[in-house]
Amino acid sequence: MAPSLSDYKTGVHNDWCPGCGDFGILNAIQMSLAEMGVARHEAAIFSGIGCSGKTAHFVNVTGIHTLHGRVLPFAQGAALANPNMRIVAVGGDGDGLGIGAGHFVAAGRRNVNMAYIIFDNGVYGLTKGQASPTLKLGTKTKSLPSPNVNYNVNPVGLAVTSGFTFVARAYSYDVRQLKDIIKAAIAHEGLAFVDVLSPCPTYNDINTRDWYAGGGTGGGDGAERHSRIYRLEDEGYDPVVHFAGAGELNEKLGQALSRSLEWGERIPTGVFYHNETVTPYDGRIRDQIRNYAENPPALQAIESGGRATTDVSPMLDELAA
Amino acid sequence: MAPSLSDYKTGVHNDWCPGCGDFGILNAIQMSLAEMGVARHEAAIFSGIGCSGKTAHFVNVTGIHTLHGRVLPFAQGAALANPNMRIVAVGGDGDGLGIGAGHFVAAGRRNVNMAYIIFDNGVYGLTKGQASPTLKLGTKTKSLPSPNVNYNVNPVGLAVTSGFTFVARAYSYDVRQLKDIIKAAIAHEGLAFVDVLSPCPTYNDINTRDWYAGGGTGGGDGAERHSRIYRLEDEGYDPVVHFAGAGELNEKLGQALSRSLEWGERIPTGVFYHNETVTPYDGRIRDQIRNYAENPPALQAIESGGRATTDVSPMLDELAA
Amino acid sequence: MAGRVDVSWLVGGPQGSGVESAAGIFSGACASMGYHVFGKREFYSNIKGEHSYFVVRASSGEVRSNVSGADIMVAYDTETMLRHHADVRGGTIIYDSGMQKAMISDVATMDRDYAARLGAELAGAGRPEGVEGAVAAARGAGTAVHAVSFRAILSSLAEEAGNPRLRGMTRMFNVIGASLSMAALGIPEEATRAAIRRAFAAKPEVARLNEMAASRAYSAARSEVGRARATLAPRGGPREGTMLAQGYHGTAIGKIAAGCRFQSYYPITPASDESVYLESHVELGVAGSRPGSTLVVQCEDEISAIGMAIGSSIAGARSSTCTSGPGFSLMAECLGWAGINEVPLVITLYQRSGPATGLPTRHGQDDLLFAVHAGHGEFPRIVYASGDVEESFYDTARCFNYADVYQVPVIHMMDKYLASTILTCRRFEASRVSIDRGRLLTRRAGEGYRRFALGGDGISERARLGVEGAEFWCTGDEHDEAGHITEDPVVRAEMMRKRLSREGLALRAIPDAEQATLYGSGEIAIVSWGSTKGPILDALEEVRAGGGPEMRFVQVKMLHPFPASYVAHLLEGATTIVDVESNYTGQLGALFARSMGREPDHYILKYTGRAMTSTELAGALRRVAGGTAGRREVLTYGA
Amino acid sequence: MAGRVDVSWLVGGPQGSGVESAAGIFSGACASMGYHVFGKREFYSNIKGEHSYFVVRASSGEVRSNVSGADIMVAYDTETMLRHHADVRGGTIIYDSGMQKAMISDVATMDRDYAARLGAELAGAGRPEGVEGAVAAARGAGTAVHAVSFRAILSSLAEEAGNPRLRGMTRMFNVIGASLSMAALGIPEEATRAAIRRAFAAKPEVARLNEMAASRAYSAARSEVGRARATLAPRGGPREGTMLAQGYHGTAIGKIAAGCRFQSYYPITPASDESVYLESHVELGVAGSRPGSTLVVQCEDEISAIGMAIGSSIAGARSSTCTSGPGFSLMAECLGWAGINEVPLVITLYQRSGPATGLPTRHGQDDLLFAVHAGHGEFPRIVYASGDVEESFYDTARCFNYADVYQVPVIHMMDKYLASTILTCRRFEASRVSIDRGRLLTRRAGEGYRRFALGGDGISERARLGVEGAEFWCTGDEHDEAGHITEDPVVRAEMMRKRLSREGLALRAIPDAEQATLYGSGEIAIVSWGSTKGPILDALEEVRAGGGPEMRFVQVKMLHPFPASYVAHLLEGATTIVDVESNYTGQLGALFARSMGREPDHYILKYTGRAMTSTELAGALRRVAGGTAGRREVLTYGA
Ligand SMILES: Cc1ncc(C[n+]2csc(CCOP(=O)(O)OP(=O)(O)O)c2C)c(N)n1
Ligand SMILES: Cc1ncc(C[n+]2csc(CCOP(=O)(O)OP(=O)(O)O)c2C)c(N)n1
Ligand code: SF4
Ligand code: SF4
Ligand SMILES: [Mg+2]
Ligand SMILES: [Mg+2]
Repeated sequence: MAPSLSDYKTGVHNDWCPGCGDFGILNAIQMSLAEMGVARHEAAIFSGIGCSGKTAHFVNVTGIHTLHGRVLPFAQGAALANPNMRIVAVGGDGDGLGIGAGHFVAAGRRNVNMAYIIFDNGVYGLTKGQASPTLKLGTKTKSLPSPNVNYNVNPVGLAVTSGFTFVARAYSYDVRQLKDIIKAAIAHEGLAFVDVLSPCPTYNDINTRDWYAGGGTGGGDGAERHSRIYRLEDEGYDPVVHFAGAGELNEKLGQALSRSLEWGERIPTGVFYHNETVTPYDGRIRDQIRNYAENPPALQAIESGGRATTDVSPMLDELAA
Repeated sequence: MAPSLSDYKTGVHNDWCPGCGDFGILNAIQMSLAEMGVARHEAAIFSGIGCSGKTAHFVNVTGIHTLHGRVLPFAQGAALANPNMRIVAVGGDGDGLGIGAGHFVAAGRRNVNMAYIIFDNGVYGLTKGQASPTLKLGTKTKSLPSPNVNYNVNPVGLAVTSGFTFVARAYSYDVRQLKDIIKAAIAHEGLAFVDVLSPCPTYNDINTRDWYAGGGTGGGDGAERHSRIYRLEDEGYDPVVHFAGAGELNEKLGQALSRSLEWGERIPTGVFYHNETVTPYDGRIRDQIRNYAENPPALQAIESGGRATTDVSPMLDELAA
Repeated sequence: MAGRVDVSWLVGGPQGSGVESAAGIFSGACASMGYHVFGKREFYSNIKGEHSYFVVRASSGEVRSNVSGADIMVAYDTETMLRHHADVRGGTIIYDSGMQKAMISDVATMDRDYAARLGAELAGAGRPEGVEGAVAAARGAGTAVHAVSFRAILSSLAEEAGNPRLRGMTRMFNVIGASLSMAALGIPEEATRAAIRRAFAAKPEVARLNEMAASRAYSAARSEVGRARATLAPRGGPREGTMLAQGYHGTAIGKIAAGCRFQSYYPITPASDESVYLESHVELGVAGSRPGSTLVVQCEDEISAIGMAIGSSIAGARSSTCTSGPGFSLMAECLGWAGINEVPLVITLYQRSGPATGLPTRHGQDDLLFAVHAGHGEFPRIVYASGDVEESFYDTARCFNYADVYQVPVIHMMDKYLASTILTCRRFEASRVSIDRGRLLTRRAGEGYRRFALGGDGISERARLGVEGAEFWCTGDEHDEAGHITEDPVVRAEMMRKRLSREGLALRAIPDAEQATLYGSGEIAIVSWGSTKGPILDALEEVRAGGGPEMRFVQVKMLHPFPASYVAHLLEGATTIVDVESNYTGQLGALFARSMGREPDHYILKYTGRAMTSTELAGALRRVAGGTAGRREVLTYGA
Repeated sequence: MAGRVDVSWLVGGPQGSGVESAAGIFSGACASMGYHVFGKREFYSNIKGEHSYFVVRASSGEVRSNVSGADIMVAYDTETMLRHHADVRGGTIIYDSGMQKAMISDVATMDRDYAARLGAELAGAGRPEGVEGAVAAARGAGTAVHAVSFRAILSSLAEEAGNPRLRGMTRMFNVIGASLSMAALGIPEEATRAAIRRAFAAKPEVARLNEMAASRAYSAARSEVGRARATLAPRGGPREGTMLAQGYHGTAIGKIAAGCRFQSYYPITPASDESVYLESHVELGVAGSRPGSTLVVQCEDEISAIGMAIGSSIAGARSSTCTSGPGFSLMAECLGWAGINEVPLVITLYQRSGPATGLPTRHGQDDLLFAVHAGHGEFPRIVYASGDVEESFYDTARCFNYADVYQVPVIHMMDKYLASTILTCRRFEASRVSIDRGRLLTRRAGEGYRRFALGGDGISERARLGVEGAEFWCTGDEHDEAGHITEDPVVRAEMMRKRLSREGLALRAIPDAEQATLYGSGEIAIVSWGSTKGPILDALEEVRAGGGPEMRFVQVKMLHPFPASYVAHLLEGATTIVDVESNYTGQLGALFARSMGREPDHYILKYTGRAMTSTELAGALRRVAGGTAGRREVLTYGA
């Protein structure tokens, strides 16, 4: 019997604030797993620490709620030890791009087969609203004593520069697009990144749902305001790197970076960059370990009747006096 | 009496390998300080851990040899506490872009007034030649048991994406250009980054001095080979962001990223990106602390005759029962 | 304690619904009347909706802790009623009648295991598993229970104000609840209204509305509640020189007074309140000098936070970082760097329950041995713990002096219990703060300045950055006198001695009175550290008042280096040693055993994430005195 | 030890000049002749040029340590001659005559303080401050000193090979030097050549040239050196079942045998050799199964290294990381996560001298207390130390079993001394390695699987990822049986008990013999841990052979939880307890004092970054026996 959406929900009480954008992301993840028919025991959600980090407890597959900033190392370790699992890493913008930025950059270089979703709300939610790395310079949310003194990190730009091979942005109130993107990210062979703009109504009173919906844009009273968010695909944007080689690659990276810098009146969502010409990490390993996929670390036989079965005599022979 | 070059040299024995590219960088730093006439007590070199980290002991200004990957936090702390000092941070590619990558990204966002120079040799020198983050995927140097399984980080691309406001690349055997770039980096108001390609003859037998000089390029026997390295300025490349605003910024970031991806036959050096339209961190602080520059943290009077002189009565009055 | 007025007041509600304001108003009113106040907050690692509560004790005498149970409780949400009704045995409960029909199963926020136990308990007593059961149980325990319609009060307010929208403003429930209870306690309406005005000083319109609500609540209380069993009669007005402080004010204002001019941090509960306070008090007046300032830097992580503080300290500023367990774990490597480079540094460590993320908003004292041993290798450090908020102000300044004088990192141990208390205490006296920067060199040195010169008492002159003729080197590698790398075994050994001898020096030079404090006397001696001080002092009084023996209490303030001989001196003649700590393993006990040649005889421990009450502690001490205590007495009071 | 052949051989030269190959050839030849071999390498944190040396002891009896001094030394660079001439008192020195005129001041690499002391010493004895002075001093001490022109040997080689470019190949000095000394020791030329062939097995051409060089050196030795005072006569050939291993082989091959299939690491001396070994032995034969493999991942830092290992362990693979102090410092937070989530994990900790970067390539045992306490909060762990390389093979497998059975992180303490030894030992017996994965669930569980089920002995079933019906949750927050966050105080307390009771369980269940080992007997008892084992055993023999008293030695292998009662049992009747450690503060002593109710009477400590020799240790022990020892006896031998 194919699992249904409700099979992917745990009974754990969700204590996010009413109106939190994260609900949309949670739904989209659950829907993605259900629509893709991923068996519950074949998936695991890894999460960081923050409001967003609690996600691992709400999705009814194995959930590993790690440490602040460390979701990528934990998740990659699991994905490498058992490449047959579907691994989805999630976490906050502070988690992934502040304390975790070093792992972010390194993960891009590795291109392990898994998906990583950042809940991007511009604040440190769970610690009461300090500026997160994605908050723009000079922004003063209600929880800050003075305007933000840091320039923002550009998640999409950082991801493409770091070597992620699938890079997208979505909006937590456009659950349909979000879900499609998450499915594509999970299906992607290699490391996929999805930056999800997710309003935090409690602490971020600048980038609110209303703001994304166009608040502050458009004319005066009565004039129709237009949503700030648009879809890249609607403008015929082609994120795909079709051929291995520098020429197209450069162009695709460049356009992704350039689009990622758009903000304010027009904010693009969709897939910015998609490159399947790069071999994922497990493919690279296969040069060293021929049967890696069939007999990965987590599933190997190492004993029989309590005795070690690995043959170390070749190593010992090398050392014979 | 103006200090001379030799004033910037300590008598400490330099134990780098013969032929190490780092010598060129060391010379260029010393020459820069001398030519700029920086007083010895007004400068400090902060360094990370690695072969490159020893630099702090060879330059005769205050030298703070920190921990692996932590040079940027230490250096920023000092620069913030006393913005009148000239702070130069240096370190290896492993140091700055591996274990230190998170600080690298965060430092870009802060844009503190100082210069950061990475000694980019593609290997972890001091720990005997493992692949560093800048080594290309699939490269097998003589010290690796199998080809590098990681994609390389792009230092210039990462720096521009992270918000560094002066981003350059140089080559340790072109000491003149290197020195000019280091001087410009030190003079820059804000955070400057210089990625210096620096051959490690001991462990990196791929990106050797000979290779940079064109080894492997050009025709067969007798054909003239051409250096792989070219200067951006020779091609009329303009790195400067002249106006605050998205249009030109996007273009300049894009061209920097695109050029930074060139590698192999043609490797650009020079200034990739230069943006003085962004207020450095100390400028941003001045909104909160009006006399920050004149009376910075490190120089403030806090006591008189052993008694505290800070007036805390306003805070206590707030709390009176 | 005869004749002493002593009332414990409890308010609870969902996170974000104003429990804190209610407690602030109650505490403010009590303090302004001249009562001593001590309150603490319990809350979940959550922003909105989970259960949060405050217990505030107001007394005519000094109070330093909470007791078990409460005399009066006000509940404006179901969970509070269900969770805390049993705390009020024989006192008064006021609750919103709107919840009357609510069942345990309606409360989504309650930990499942908790809900199960509660349900079983009510069911076991044959009572409905909901508010009605709780009411019945409370009444059964002799508690006066009053249902008041909070909504009705809101409606009448809306009418009075001519603003029908006010009917839906349930977020005024907290002020209504507080006022109802304060009326019942006999607190003059004006005292309550004045406290409300202060609480909302920044928003006069809000203040006005809330005052009106309070007024309606006072009327309702008169008709529907009457006088509570306990009362807080008017007294002479605020005590001279008394402050109503929050826990983090001690270290925050202490840092300002001590001349800390650089604070780097990464947000973490319960440490960030201190940094946020500093961030909102950036510009400072300085006698005889131009205005000063504290530069507060929010970093990308705690490694950066300690790294920046070290950089700033090298530059010459008194520098600090403030964190909690997880952040401190990340600082271990840099701590060692500060140690080998003799960098003064104060790390304020607000402990919470570990390990890992643990109970991020709950109390614990479980980082002591880690603080003493954090970082690979061997280097000198001082670990110092404050027993209460007032102490923490003066101790903060001491810590900076120790750091500067001995050129070592100092870890100042605080905890969540201290951080989330609200209390009356004596106004901090800045004039008592002395500043000793030790051998800090700010002017041109003689020829051949060597930062790490050997000889003398092992403390060499420390130049700050920018001093002409005093350039220097630092390195995390072993180094020679100039600060350059060396691997010479002889210099290595000398440098190890230079550095580590500083611990012995500190132990000898720091006055005994700063190292440990003796309270009381008796053959039974308690040894403890940090925030258990309040509960212990109150428990000792309670035991004595109940006819139990006089006991002594040695509060160890300097935990490392451990003042073994002074502590031994303070323990002379003691026959039974009782270790009291909020952790599982008895960490002070381990330090004690290591240094004193004997283990404590008893351990009184608590590790539920909730601080000890003096009541439960007194109980355990009575068992010790009566010879019925086990080796480990584990306390568990509190939801 | 009468009749025992025992020769200490010293070779030195600049880093990168082949000191290691020379030592490998010497050791190989001795081992192949049937001698026991024990050698250790000293080197700077540098790639090329700084002084490096190897002391190898070859003996007809068992050897487990170095002695102070050497019987024969070969110096092909000035620094070696200057630094070590005094080590060879009464033995033989062979040095390259090319350096005859060199002065101390010509040696840029020498630590300044060292150079100053050496100069003063030579000058004080009225000798030239250079090689000539050193030669005179050595001769004065009764040492036979032979100058040989290494260049002449090279030239004659170039002639023989008809290749004039060989004249400049000074990197063959190491083989020439080794061969000269081996000839002088009476080692048959063919043994030396065979060892050369083995050393350069991968490069036959290089091997051939080096064999030729050896041959020329043998001729030169015959004419210019003659027989050394000590000799190594031919013996019966290699001992059965003997290996010539390097220090890291024990844990590396131990991991392979134990079924560790995932190793994540970040490069660091002296730990990375282990990982590099694993990286070059990736594919593995497995009896009765398809080929296995170890996935070795080089991470971006040590936080990632431990994080990945935890992730992999959760996935079901036996997983490990290997590091040294600075890296371990960074792992503290994740360690706690593994603790609260009951994740089996082995961290191999190759200690070096701290703090901070310290002496990165030198020895130390200064991370013990940090290993025991690393990470905020309280959680169970096992800290286990191996005494020598052979032990480390079997211990590695034990550590994985402990981790799996008790579901805790295990820290396996090794050190730089162990890592950089070369030695003969018995061939590891993989058949003695048993594997116990504890309650690992790899098949469908029953209904209602709960990862952290309470009850029983506190060890619950641990599913790996991917098991149908056994989905689970982990969190660094306190959690309920399913692994979901809870802040319930009752569950908190139960979970604390569940986790921490595992330490007591391990202490009771792990056989005594695995926890501590007793050697010898006597009223004077040494307690120690880790790599001091070899020097201690050799020193005990030496004391006894010199007419001193028999002493006993308790090697504590399990440091945490501390096997107090078993150690007390082993110490019954001991009157004097002597703690021996390579650190400043006596860290085992602290654990001992805490658990045993008494402090050791004496501490024999060394913290110069150089391992103890049995000679100096025997000296200190003789002082203890003679009643002339201080409380702290500090050892300092070695450059
Ligand atoms: C090492 C460490 N430092 C700090 C914290 C405290 N902390 C908990 S959540 C959080 C930030 C959350 O922000 P973000 O990652 O953006 O997640 P959000 O709550 O916004 O979803 C911090 C700093 C921690 N848990 N661990
Ligand atoms: C926390 C920590 N991990 C590992 C090391 C070991 N280590 C010393 S230098 C180095 C890498 C050096 O590489 P790089 O930064 O590229 O500098 P280079 O030597 O190439 O100049 C490493 C890993 C360390 N000192 N500290
Ligand atoms: S604080 Fe913000 S991010 Fe966190 S749950 Fe509330 S709304 Fe969501
Ligand atoms: S190892 Fe490489 S980087 Fe290091 S000193 Fe030698 S040549 Fe330079
Ligand atoms: Mg966030
Ligand atoms: Mg490098």
